[in-house]
Amino acid sequence: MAWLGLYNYWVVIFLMMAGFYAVITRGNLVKKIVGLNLFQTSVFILYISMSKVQGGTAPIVDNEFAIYSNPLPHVLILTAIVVGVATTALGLALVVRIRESYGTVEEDEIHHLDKSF
Amino acid sequence: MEHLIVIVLLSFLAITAVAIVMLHDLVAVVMLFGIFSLLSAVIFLVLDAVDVAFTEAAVGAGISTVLMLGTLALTTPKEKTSPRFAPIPLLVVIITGAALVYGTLDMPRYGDPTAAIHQHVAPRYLERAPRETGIPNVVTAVLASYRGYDTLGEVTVIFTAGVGVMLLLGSPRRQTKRKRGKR
Amino acid sequence: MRHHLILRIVAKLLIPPILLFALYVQFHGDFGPGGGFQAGVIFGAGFILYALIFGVETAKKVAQPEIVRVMVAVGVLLYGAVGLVSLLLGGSYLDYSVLAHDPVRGQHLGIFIIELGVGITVAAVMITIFFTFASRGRS
Amino acid sequence: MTMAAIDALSWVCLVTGGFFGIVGGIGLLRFPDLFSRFHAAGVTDTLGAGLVLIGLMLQAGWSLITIKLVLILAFGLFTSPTATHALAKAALRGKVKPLLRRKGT
Amino acid sequence: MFVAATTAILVTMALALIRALLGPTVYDRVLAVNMFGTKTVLLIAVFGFLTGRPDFLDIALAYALINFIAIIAVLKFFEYGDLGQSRPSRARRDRT
Amino acid sequence: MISQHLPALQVVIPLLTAPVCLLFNNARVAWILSLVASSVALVIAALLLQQVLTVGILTYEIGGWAAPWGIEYRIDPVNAFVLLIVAAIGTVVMSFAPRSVASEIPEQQIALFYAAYLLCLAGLLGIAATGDAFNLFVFLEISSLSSYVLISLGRDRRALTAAFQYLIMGTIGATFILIGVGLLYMMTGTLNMADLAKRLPLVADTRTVAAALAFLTVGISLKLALFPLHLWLPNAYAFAPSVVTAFIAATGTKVAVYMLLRFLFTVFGATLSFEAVLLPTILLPLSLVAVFSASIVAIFQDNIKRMLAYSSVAQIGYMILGLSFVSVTGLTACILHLFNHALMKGGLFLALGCVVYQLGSADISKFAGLGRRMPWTFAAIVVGGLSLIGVPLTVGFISKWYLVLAALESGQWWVAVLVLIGSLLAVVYMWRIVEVAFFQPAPRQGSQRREAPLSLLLPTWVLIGANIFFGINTDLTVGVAQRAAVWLLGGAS
Repeated sequence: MAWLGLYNYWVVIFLMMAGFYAVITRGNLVKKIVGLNLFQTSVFILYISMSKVQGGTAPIVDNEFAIYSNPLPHVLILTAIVVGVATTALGLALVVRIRESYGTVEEDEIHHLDKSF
Repeated sequence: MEHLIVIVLLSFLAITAVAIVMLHDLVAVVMLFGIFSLLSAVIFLVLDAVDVAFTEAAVGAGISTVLMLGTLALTTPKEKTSPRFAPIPLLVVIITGAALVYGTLDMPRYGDPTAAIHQHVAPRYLERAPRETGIPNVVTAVLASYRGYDTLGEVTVIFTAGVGVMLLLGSPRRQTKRKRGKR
Repeated sequence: MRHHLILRIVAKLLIPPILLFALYVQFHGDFGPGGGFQAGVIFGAGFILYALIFGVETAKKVAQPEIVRVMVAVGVLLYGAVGLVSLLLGGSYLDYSVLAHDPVRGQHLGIFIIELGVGITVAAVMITIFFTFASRGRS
Repeated sequence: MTMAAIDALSWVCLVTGGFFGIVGGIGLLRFPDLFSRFHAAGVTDTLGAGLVLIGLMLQAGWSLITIKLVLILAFGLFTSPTATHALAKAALRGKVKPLLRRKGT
Repeated sequence: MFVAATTAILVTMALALIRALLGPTVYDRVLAVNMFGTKTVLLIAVFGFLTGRPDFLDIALAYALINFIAIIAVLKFFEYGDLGQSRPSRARRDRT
Repeated sequence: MISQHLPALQVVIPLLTAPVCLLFNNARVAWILSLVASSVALVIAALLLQQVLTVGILTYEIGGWAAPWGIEYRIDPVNAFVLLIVAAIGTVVMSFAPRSVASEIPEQQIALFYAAYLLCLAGLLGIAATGDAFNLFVFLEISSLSSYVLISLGRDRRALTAAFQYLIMGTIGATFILIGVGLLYMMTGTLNMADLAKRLPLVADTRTVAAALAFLTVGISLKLALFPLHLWLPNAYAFAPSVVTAFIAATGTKVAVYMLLRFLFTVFGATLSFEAVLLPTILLPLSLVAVFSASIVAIFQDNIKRMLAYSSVAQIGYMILGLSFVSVTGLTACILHLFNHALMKGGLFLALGCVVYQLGSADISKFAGLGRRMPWTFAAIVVGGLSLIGVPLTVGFISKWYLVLAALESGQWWVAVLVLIGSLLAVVYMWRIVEVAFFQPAPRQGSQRREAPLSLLLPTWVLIGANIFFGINTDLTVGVAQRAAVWLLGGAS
């Protein structure tokens, strides 16, 4: 049963790699940004998985409960989510600008345009 | 029960992720990303991270989706299908994944209360934060006070994003090759 | 969305509760889940809904870009200023304990103000980002 | 009414709510065209969600929680049909034709 | 009993997820996402009771609101091809 | 009273000046504010370095919470030196900025531009000052996000794609760093670097820590553009506005090298990471490949900014080479080169900024005969080039000297030979500029091209002059670098 304790992590790693794969193989810039988001969100799940304590509850202190999950990863991930949104917003703004000056958001077409330029 | 929910939700997530990578209709991809975000928020909730779930809910399902749609409206909603097989990136991904799986082997088991992470810094927060800051929500206390400087950084990041978007899209576009003039 | 009469009415009904709810999240974050960031996003989302239904130009009359732009800066400055004030009162940077006579009260006050700063900046940035995306016409 | 009766009633609500949810899900999956799927999703969505929320309200008793549940229910009752309605309208304008007859009949 | 409700909601979510994956039109996907959203709200509510911390309903409430906004954004995108204007743009019609 | 708060003010002043720039929304005011903020940062950095050298390490508990629970700023000889470099380059670049920026960026965006610059500066200073692994990530993102924006503002449309590519690579790098930090936190329960260093030996032989080391190294290598991961850098440098190129080329990768030093030596400790995972066997060959491949590619570039960008990749190779010897001399060489390279690349890119200001392009075909029309600018390029090659009496020589010494010390004389051959490649690509600019006749119609204005030349020559000054007067730089190296390897400073 020992491996069951790691099952969550493995699924999360699979998710991360799916996102990572989308980032580095897809030629569409919007898809890249989505992949990046996927990758980051999965890392967040990794962090939150490690904060869980068996039998614990949310770290809002109340007299009824004694065991709480670890609040620190939550704090870190709150910050990281914000960073993720900021990156997404900037990336998408760049995509819009690229589309305006190149007329396409496909990586290979952009390369082609730059070569012939 | 919690375990079961997490496992089911994780499987949903895996299916959604694969679909996101495979699909070429970008609108569908954005919709599925919305689902991905919803699911991860529920997982955060089940894993006791309520504040994170709240944020992911507000951000992932709301803002990200809207922004991505806004971008699609300004670009194109279809990805060009390029059915080339890319062995080197795949290899990179597999190596990275293998490194992570290798790294998990010595990890404390999921939910193990004796893990180092639950022994060192966090217990002090849980014990003393409500008294020291007068706030029962330990996450808020740590976020705003103990690690308040991180949060200043967080606000700055958002501010940077605002400045960046204003710089990139704020001014009217330079090339004026509009197809539909305002007549 | 001129022909979507139902949508317009429902949106009009929904927007005030959304904004109220954002304020609730802002000020209730000490006791339950939530805080400045979530409140800011929800507040911004209220305006985004308005802009979606009634058009961005109408929304810009409500949330004027110049004011929103000032708000973007004000939130960060508010946060930073709390730090500087605590520095002037003899604590280290962002040490809220010195803000009031009683350290716990000081902490409470400090957290309240900085959460407000976070909320203001986040809401303003969300509105700004949406407006800039939405008012850019297609090429 | 005794506590046991309220409890039983809430159970009934929860179970039937869940049942309607699943029925709606099956309808969403099995119905042949978009507009009938709207029907499946829209109707049972509101009913299923409403029943589950009422079941929870009965569990919670009179408290802030119930008020929040009522709010959620009210929002759901406003937004869900509106969204479905707007979606159907968009689909019609987007030239998705309702399936008026099955093939072969 | 909450367990039964949770299971039912999870099953419904699975069904909606399959519809979202299958399509075939984008409207089907939106419908599925909408349903998924409402079921998420329910799941959060029920889960709060399951673990004995029903004060997390704030999140469900936030979801109910945010989800609606996302759906409206999608609709506007379909009908207008743009998120900002208050009337349909021509450009949208030209594209296929 | 203020003096004890210097570590916090170092970062907070530029950070809070950015929103003030936005409030005023006036190009001139924004420039003055950024210049003042950068100079104040420079003064603070100088004071901090002086304090560190006299008193020893400084710690500052932000929010008044003690170290592993709150976030701590910890200034030791290494990061005091890095802070000084970043703030100094920032100040010089800002004094160069107004004319160059006005010629490259639309008027109504200039205030925002300065706000983004200040955020980038604050982010870089924050990375250098912090003693907390997660806080480092946050400030890394502040500096990265603002540099993506700054790069995208170049006039060429390729600036947009370059910025996008950088955004993707940079975010992957940052996410890798996040994973690494997460794994470390998981095994030790702390985020404070000093605390991590104390607790890591207990779990040193676990596979999780090895994975954390791998992810951190790869993530930071993406940020510092180590050889196979450098693809974002040439375009980003080539198409960014001149001021941005000078600033980011001189500071961005340096801070990334600092991060690598910090994690490898302070957090993991020299023994753990180097004996257990044998980083030298990976980093040393990679850095040599970086030196050679990038130098050779640089020779064939027609855009001079791009040529110098490839040269930067090569120079980063030298820094990592110094690092991978794991000796005091090697680390001294690494830290010295970090400082020296900031000076020479800062100076060179500013000189190119003068050229671009007059010509509107950095293409080598336009350089013909310019040596006589813009004598001061091209004299600056020549001196900077000599420094890049490593000619005696310039700073480049000093760091190459220590690098060769470190190679000989470790008994790898062939590495020393390779370093010298690498320098010859630098001669080749710098000679191309000299040849075109001085020995080709100027085209007839380009007679209106004149020397750049004094307000651009002066800052350029401040940095170029520093190349010579620190090349002759080596007491300060070598002294500090050696103390930093000893400190990193665990000795008392």
